[in-house]
Amino acid sequence: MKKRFILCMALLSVMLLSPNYIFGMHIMEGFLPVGWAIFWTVVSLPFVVMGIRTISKTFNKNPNQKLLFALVTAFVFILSALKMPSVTGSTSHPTGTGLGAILFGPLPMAVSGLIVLLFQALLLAHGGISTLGANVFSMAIVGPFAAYFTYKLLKSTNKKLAVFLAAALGDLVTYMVTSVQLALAHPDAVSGVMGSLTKFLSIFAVTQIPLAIAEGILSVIVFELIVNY
Amino acid sequence: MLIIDRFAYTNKFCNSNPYFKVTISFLLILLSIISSNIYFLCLMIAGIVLTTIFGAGIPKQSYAKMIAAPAVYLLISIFTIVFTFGFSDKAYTEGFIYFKQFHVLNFYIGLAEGAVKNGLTLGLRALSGIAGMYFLILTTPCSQQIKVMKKAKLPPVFIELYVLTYRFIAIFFEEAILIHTAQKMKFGYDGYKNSMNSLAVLIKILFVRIMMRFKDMESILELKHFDGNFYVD
Amino acid sequence: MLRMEDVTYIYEDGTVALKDVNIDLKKGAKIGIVGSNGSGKSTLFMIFLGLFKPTKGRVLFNEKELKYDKRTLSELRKNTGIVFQDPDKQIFFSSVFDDVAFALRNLKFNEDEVQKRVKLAMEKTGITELQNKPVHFLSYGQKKNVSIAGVAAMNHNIIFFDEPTAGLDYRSQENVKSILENLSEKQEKSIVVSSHDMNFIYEACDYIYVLNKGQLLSEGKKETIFLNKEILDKAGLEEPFLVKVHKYLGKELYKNESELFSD
Amino acid sequence: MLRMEDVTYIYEDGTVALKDVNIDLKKGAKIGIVGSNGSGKSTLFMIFLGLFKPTKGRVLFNEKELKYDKRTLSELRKNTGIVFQDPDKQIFFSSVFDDVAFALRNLKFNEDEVQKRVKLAMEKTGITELQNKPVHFLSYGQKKNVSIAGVAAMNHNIIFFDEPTAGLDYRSQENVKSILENLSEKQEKSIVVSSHDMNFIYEACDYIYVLNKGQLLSEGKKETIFLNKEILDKAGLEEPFLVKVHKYLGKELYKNESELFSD
Repeated sequence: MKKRFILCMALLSVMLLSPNYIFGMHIMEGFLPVGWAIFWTVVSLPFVVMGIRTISKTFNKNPNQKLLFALVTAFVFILSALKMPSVTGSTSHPTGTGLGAILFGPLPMAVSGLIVLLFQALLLAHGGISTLGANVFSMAIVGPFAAYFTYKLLKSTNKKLAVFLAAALGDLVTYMVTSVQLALAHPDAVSGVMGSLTKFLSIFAVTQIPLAIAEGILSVIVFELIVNY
Repeated sequence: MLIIDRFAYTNKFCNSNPYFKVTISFLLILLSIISSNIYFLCLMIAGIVLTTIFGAGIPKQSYAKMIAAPAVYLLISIFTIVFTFGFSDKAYTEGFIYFKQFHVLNFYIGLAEGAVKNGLTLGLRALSGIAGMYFLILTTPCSQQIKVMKKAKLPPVFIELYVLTYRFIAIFFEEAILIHTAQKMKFGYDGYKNSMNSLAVLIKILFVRIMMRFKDMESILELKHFDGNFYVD
Repeated sequence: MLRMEDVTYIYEDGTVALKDVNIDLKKGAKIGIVGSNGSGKSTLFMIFLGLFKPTKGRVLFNEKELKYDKRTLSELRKNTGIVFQDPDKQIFFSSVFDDVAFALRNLKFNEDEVQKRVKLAMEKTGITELQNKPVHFLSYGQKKNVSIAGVAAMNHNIIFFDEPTAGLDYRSQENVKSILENLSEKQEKSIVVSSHDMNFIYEACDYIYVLNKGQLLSEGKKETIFLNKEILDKAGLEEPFLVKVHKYLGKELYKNESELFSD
Repeated sequence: MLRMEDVTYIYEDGTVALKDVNIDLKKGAKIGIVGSNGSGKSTLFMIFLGLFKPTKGRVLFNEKELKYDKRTLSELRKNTGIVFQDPDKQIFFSSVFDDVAFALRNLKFNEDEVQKRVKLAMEKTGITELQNKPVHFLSYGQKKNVSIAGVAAMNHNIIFFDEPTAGLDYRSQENVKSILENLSEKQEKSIVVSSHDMNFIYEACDYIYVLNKGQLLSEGKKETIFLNKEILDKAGLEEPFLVKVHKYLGKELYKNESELFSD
């Protein structure tokens, strides 16, 4: 019974598939001026440090959790490297930081997300090194938090809907943060930061809203599969 | 496993001093994001690309393919930044070298003075940064990255997780590809609905296998007298 | 029906996996591709299935050069199927029936046809009684049979088997052997088997291609190939039991063990 | 040194994996545990290693009943090691050296001793040249050797091998065979091998336990066991090649193939 419970929790979380590490959502290397690169690194750092403290405590109690943590991180990386069928014809990637969020809480996900983003940069050349801080903030901090709390809030009403919304919202929030980061760094020559934000939001809306919905649906299917397993 | 990983272990700079390679790459990336001189950036790009191809011996075609992917995204992003557009009934005209307003939804698009040069600088900066990053990832294998991380005094638990994750990525990446191929052979990715279902099944199988692996590995850790630390040399 | 001409395949990192390989699957009804690990057997299968595109050379499918567009590939895959080594990576559902039906349902066959075909495939592979058991309760050998059933249901003309006996115990091996025989003799399927188990290949195949380090070392009827110790040694392969008995103990060259022992 | 008395093991779901099994590992230097898939071989190993606690019966370690507290288990595991079938399961590091050194470092050996032991273990298993390659670039056979090196570095008195030849090609099999021989003859280790490859067991072991459906069907010197076709049939096992040659072709019963052919 207990085992089953843990499994279900884990599975639920897969479904919480939060932010979408699609190519387009990473801020690429060299795209942020040095000031903003430092700013976002400084903003993300406390979360990562707190995350490391939290997991260290868990690991002291049960060292085997290190293994599980690394396995889940590898799992999230692999999901991010898979191509998701997309309505618009472009390719995108599904992801699953929610799993870790449920197993370890959302804070450790900052660590897991940082490792995933590092490997994405180093093995797939997605994202960048100077932009790592900004990407960690949008994808490993804001996204998982959004997905985690959406799920927590809604799971008692309708599980499937909770999973769908957690995944889809996690996605959308991540892309909004990315848009803000880009707008702040590159204000429009005429209409300023707000103008730039509008541009990024509208460009991303065309590509991201269908993807967020697709990811929500995918999450629900995986959720169903695992619960029935 | 992954092609970049493969090159990192087989390139001609593979065994060179890792601290040197990482320092140089970081400096290159830093130089890229602080310079705004177009000629200097062009020179940097040429220098890094040539060193990577002829020095490290990365095949030209592979390198071109790897650069092409981010380049497409770069173009879209630059376009977004260079052009001013939106919906408004107010017409800006001052400071534009090109402006057009459509009657439909009051959509307007314009090109501001100086925007082209800004866009060009930004594009070159990004390209130069990307080339610097590629130099790093194509010449510095994971085993050397770890040495640098240790030297940089990153938290040991972070390094342990990094090492373990790398190993598990290698194991499960292969499995994911095999499952994907088997599904593809059975028409699992024909059409949108099939694709979504197959992908969900793939994720489920991977997850179940990872959990089974965790159970097995727990016992093996016990047999190997696991004391809570994964020692990295 | 399917053959490759002067095929070379080079991986992106420069590793040469195959070099100038010519293989014609029409030369035998049961073709064996033998070679040690890393000799290029898997790459060869990937090329025949249209999953890899040759760096040089070409694949001919029904005497036409294989194109890599969606339609041609789909046509190719309706005619060819593959059973991979590890059943756990190619069984996708917990219900045996659903799993065997997977490809048929993806191709939108109507449910009556699906039922009919799946039942037949389960009979042919001897798993009819297992259909209501969840897959994770089955033994490794039984899972293997399920994975074969999934391919048999498709009525492909050519079926590839990658190391079909690996990891199986004696009885399951014998079982797989008889399933293959059945598919080949009664259903008239072309069968292509890759393996480094020479005893199995000797009994199951009639025409042999020997691969070594990506190159075709030799090809020919099994009697010819397996009597040539030089070639087997070079490819790092063992002589089959029956060949040893023939060569070193002066017995006749038997086709299978029961013949030998009934003598 | 290690034996089990009347051991029964029942899984949580009620499956009886072992029933009243008696095994004494002192009966031979190279013990073979044979049986088809699902006969209980793996469970048996788990019990010997103290990972599973018998439902009934007991395990005796140095003539004392095994207790399942941390200290006793740690002591047991300093004396026993196991090489599992799938090397990927027991290799935690991408660096060959770090992986072979893992258990030693866990036991806080000083670094000089670690270096010495790891180097020796890598020599014994022939992987010294591979140490700078990441594990995922190695072939299956090479990974197998790495996993054996990890155990060899520990200098255990007893080493268990679970299906050591499964999935390996001929040359890698021969390689594993010679590593085992070396461990057993030169290092005087006790070796326990589970397998359903009878040719391998016949050449590699001297004393045999036959398992069938969780019960001990028979035990004895290998010559006795393998000449008894009734037992092998019941356990679903094949007769080894050399036994067949002896029984059906009237040759002497040779200990290994080279003896037969040099005659």
